Amino acid sequence: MIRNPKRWGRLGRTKATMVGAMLVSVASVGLTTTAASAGTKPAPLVVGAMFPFTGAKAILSTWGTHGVATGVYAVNAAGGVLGHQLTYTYADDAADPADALPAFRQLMLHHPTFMVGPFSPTIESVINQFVPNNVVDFMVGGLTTLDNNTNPYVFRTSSSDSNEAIAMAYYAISKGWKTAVMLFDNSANSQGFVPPLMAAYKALGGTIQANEVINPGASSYTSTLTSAFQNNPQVVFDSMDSATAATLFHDAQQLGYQNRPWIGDDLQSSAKGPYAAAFNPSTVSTDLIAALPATPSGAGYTTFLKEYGLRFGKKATVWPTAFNEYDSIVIASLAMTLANSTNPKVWVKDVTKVSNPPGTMCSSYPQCLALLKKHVKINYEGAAGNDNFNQFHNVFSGFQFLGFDSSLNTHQVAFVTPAELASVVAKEAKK
Amino acid sequence: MPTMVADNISAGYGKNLIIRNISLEVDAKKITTIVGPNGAGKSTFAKTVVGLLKAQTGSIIVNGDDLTKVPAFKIPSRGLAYVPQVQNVFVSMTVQENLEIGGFVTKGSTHERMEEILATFKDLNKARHKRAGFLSGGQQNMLAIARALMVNPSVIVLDEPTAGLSPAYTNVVWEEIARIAESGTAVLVVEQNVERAIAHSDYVHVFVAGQNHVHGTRDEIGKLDLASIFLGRSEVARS
Amino acid sequence: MSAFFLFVMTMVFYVIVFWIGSLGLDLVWSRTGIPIFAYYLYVAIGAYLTGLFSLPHVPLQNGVGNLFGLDMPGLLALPLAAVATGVIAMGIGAVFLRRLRTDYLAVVMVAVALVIWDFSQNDITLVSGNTGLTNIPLPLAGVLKININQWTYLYTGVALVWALALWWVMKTVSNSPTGRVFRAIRDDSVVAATIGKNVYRYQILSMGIGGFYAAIAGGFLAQLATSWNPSSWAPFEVFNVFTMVIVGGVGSNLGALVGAALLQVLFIQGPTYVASNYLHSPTFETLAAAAIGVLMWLSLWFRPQGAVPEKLKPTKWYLGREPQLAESINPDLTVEERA
Amino acid sequence: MANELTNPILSTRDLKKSFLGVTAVNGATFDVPRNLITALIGPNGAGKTTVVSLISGQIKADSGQVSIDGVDVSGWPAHRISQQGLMRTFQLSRELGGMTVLENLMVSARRQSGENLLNVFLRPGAVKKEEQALAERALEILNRYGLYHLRDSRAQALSGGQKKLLEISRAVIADPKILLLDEPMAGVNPALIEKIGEYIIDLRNGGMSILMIEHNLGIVEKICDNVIVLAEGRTLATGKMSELRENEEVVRAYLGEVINADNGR
Amino acid sequence: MHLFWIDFGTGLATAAVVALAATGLTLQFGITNYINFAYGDFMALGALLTFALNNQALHLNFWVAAPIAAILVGVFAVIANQFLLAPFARRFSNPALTMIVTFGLSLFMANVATVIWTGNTLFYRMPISVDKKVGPFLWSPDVMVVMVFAVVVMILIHLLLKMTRLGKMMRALSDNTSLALTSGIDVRQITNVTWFMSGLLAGLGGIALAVQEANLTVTSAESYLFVIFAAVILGGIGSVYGAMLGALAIGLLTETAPLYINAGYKLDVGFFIVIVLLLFRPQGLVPRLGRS
Repeated sequence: MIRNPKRWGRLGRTKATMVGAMLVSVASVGLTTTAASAGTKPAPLVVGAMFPFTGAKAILSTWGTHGVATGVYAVNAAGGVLGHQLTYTYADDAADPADALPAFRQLMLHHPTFMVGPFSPTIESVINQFVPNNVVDFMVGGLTTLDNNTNPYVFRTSSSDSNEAIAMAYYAISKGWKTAVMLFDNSANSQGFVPPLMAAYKALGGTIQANEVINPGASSYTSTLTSAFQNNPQVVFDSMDSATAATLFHDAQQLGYQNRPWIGDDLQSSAKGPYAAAFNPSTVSTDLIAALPATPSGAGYTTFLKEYGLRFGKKATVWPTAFNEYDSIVIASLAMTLANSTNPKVWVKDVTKVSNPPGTMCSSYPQCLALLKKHVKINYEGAAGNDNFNQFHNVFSGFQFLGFDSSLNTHQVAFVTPAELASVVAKEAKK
Repeated sequence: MPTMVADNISAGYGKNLIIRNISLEVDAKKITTIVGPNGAGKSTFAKTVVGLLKAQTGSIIVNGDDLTKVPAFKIPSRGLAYVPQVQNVFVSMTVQENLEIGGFVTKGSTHERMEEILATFKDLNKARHKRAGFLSGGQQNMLAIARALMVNPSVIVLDEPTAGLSPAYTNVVWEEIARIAESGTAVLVVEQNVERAIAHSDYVHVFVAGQNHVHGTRDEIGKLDLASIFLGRSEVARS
Repeated sequence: MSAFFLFVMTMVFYVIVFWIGSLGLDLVWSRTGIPIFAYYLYVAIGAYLTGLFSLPHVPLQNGVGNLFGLDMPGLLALPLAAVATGVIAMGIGAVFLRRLRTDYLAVVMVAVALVIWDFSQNDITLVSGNTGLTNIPLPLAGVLKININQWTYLYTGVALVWALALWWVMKTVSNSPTGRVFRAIRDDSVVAATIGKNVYRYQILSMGIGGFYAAIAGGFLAQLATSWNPSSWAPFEVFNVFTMVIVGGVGSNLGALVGAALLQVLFIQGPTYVASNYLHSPTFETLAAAAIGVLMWLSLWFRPQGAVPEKLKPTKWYLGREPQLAESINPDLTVEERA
Repeated sequence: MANELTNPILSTRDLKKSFLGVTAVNGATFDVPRNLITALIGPNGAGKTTVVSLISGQIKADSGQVSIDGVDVSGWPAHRISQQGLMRTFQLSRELGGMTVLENLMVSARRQSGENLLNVFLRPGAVKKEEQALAERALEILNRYGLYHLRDSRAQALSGGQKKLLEISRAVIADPKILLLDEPMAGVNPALIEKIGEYIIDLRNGGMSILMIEHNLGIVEKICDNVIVLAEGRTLATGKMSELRENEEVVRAYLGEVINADNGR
Repeated sequence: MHLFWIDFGTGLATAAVVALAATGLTLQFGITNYINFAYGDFMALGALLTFALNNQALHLNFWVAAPIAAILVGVFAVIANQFLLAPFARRFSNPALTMIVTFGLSLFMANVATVIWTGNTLFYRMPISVDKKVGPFLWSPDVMVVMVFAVVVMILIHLLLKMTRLGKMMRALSDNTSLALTSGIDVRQITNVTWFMSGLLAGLGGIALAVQEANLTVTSAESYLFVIFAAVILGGIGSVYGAMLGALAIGLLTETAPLYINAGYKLDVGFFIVIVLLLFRPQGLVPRLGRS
């Protein structure tokens, strides 16, 4: 579900710098030092974080590192794991499969207990590394090819794009929008939406009038837009990187096509973000809508926000997916505690035991820890929602739909539950 | 005093000297011509004089002003103009623009001077808005000469101004050269066409194998058996 | 310790792969004089074909599939892909070398690479668009029942064997009369034609060999990462390989190794590691990438022959012994030299 | 002479070439006799170098024929013409600068089996032997032309005169039927001019046919058996230098008189 | 027809951007014999410096920041030529080597720019412009300003080249360097002026592109490098008026192409033109007198 903005430019070797990531990293040094200087405690456990710090997708590292830092902060604040403090180290995969492997091997030098990242689809180039190197991985990203993942060490803490696509279709139909056009850029992630969205929308009785593949980085999209909109669709489904969206939204606004709902994915959801800024200001409060996985609104999410605020300050931007990485760290810590072992071979089997029902619901690390100490079977409901892994180690969450107000802040306009998604899947099966 | 004095010039490309120890003088109102067989170093000498090639020895003095170390682009403003043998006009620009460029080295307006020159070169006047690349070869040569005259030079160096021209046009060009000399300019011509050169020149230098083989007034040179020099019987006695 | 060795092995693997890649570029650019700015395209074609050949055949369904799938053992897919790439490179050469002068050729080469890069992103039928190829099998791993770490050691060995073999081949080619013709074309293609060498044919041959080497490098990259997609490569990455060749030594087989090692270790992997682990700021990595440009300028200006210069072959090399003629110096020439 | 002319080693018929509307060669027709040294002379701009380039295939003629040893090679690419037995040198020496002097010669030799990669890998022994023999031959030639001591130098380091000799020896190793020399003596010192003249005569005596562009007509008279005069891109006269010197037309051409008034630039 | 005319209008807007940049590239190519692969980064530099002046440093009004930024790019181009490219071009006769040096410059500029401006999408501080229907076309006021500006710049360049001493010297230099030298033109100085103009126009082109795209990134102008080459080559390399015509043709072709082919390939239309033209008609459609 994470868009990987792919500019047309010299992706391979142009290194993008993330000021945000830099700050996090520098802060982490301080943290590590503090932990180490405590002295009497056992050696800290290393969390390996692998994100694209350079290249055109470098923004993702800002998201990821904020989540990791918050998770580590929260766990350490509650006393760590089995007496160990957590610490973390980074590696840069540059979102390039050819760079991912050396980055992974770099991480291994620090003997991480588990890993967070990389975002899909970079994970494809290291997915076979986790078992032999004895490292559990929690990754984020909607790539639909992972829907049937069988790798025992790999867990996905965000819902698949195929679910997100179904939710988008369900929401549109529930609003009575029966004709649609699809504008998805040519990146792997965006294109992952296309088949499930088409299938679901058709199953629910909708008609796709046009499916345009957007080539990122063009100076204008008027021709694509004019041909897509000839039959005056009721709704638009879209997903593209922010620079492309800025241009395409701008063009669509000029052509008068932003007087109907544009349902985008989570990328589009950030308040005051580039997407909202480029949308027609007079219709942005009615027509720009973004789907966001899970329900970052329950007790787990409140806890996350509190920890995030403690870690980065109350006013810090809460980056997308940060709660997923945070949840990953909490779940891993709980699994280790339950297994009473830091050996991944041992505790990997306990990941689903702490996150899935049945069990007593708990939504923060200290709370769950307290239950575990009492030998109570727990069911961690984290910042992302239920965090229940299915047999393929995928979570299957509901989706909230966000709208914007005129000052470009977000608010929830609808929520599609997992049950509703299941009903669509059932309908598709019938057809 | 001669307008231009070239003293003991040697030059060439890299270590290879093509001309050695050449000295010659050019006087105002006179046409001085350099002739010689192929490969004698005539064009090389002309290029050295105008600064396109660095002289390895010797000096070039125009009106008492030492130009030996002056960069090529400053030479025209010091009174020494040059017309190369080929590619001697800016083909993509009009006749008038070519002339304007010739006048750029002077500060003030060149308009009057241009009209003056166009009045003499009637052919060019008719074609003043035509691009130089579309002129005939002879007209191009004329234009090149006219451009060089824009600065009102003390010395003008012409490298084979009649090469490849029809006899009729050759005459026109020579008449023009004569008029330039009459107007007070010192003219140095590099020429293949020996007979015509001798007919039109005041003073002639014969270069052979990179050296100033023999020189003299028109009459003195006219008496020599130049054919033998040119066709290889170089043992012909110097006069 | 094993994590350390694995990391070192991975670096070694990359150095070996780019040595192979540099050898090919060295032949086409430094030894034949063709400004082959499309070289990274051949790396990519090699990677794609290696992946496609070793993945199973999937018939087209809704416009997606793998038409090239041969389910071939990776060890076999690699050379087969390289041969195919060599043929493609020769085809590209045959079209463009016929008509174009050096600078236009350079521009056209980049344009061709850009068109095909765009194609690789947009075309879903043949190369799966931006998703690219995933789960490219690890050659031998299945047969020997070894995990990916053991496989890394093993395959680094395989790559080294390949590299040594290709190094020997390149050495043999460049030392042969054919290599001499390549160099003659580089020095002056007009002269090469006047001494009876079919310049066009030799240039195409050089392109073909270069394409083969590029493709082997690409195939190894894809097999190592087990995946390949448009973000794995970009046409302009060719600049890194050019820098390896220029810094290492133009026209020198060992120079290619030096250049590949220098760039991979000191300018690409090293800065990434230092940036993530010590400086905690990717700025350093980015500046290292910028420094590659500066390195190339400095090298080209102060040491255009590179770290390991091209070796001249003395008479002894050809004869297998010192020549027996007495040293005779032409008196006329000494006159000449004095002049 | 007559006998030789009935069976010329090289002949051109009505060669024409113009560049951007400027006629450089305008119907050059001549025969180059066997086993003789023929000079191609003419005033500046007569099109001599262009004719040589047309014959050797560097430039494609607009029209006209060239035949070498009775084989029509019109329109052939340069390398095929060369393989037919024609070698040329250049007015401004074009050495293969990055290679050694020895290699400059070796690369020029004909019919090397090692120029086919299959042989390099399948018959390495034979190629190696061939290379040794070739190197011996090259050394012999270098010795003959006084370049032996420079055999292992980079060709670009040579002086102007040495490069001229290198060009000649590079052509000689290919054992051509006809050798085209474009101003082999231009820009070299007088002693070496003599020497080059001797070398050319030696080549003729060894059975080679030579066509050379030369400006120094003294030398032409001394060493050339036959002279072709080119002016305004066409053949003006042929004969012995001594005869031509008396030829009014040739004299006039040399002193710059234009023969064809209609051929304005 | 409605669709066609809207695309046609966009094509005109794209043509304006391409024309600015292509004119600068062709001016530079007229006096050197190599192609500057860093030209796209010169464009990006213009857009980024404008961003810096507009959003980061002085908070100047966009319309004030843009010309200052463009002039700075001009100065940068002169420095790049004087201290990097010209020395290499003098030393190595092979144009491909100089092109590799410009490749390096591109890599250097793009990465340093990334350090300074990050790889993120950036926006100018300027009011959002609302769409206007002009005849059959749809243009935003910003884009219309860019188009008018481009036309004005083209006219100014025309006047510069045709009417002024400097312009004529530049043309003379491009026509025949050695003759220019012996006609008394200070070749080095005019070369620098030409590089300045080239940089200035690159900067303006980059800014215009950012306005048309309504955003900018460090690498977004690189996409256009070969589209600009296409315009330059179409018009005949080194010919200024050819480049203007080429820009018009390329703008219209790339923007109307999606009516007939997959829109994903619209820029490839430009690349394809580069390939085909260089193969079959390297002198361009409007052949130019003088240096070929």
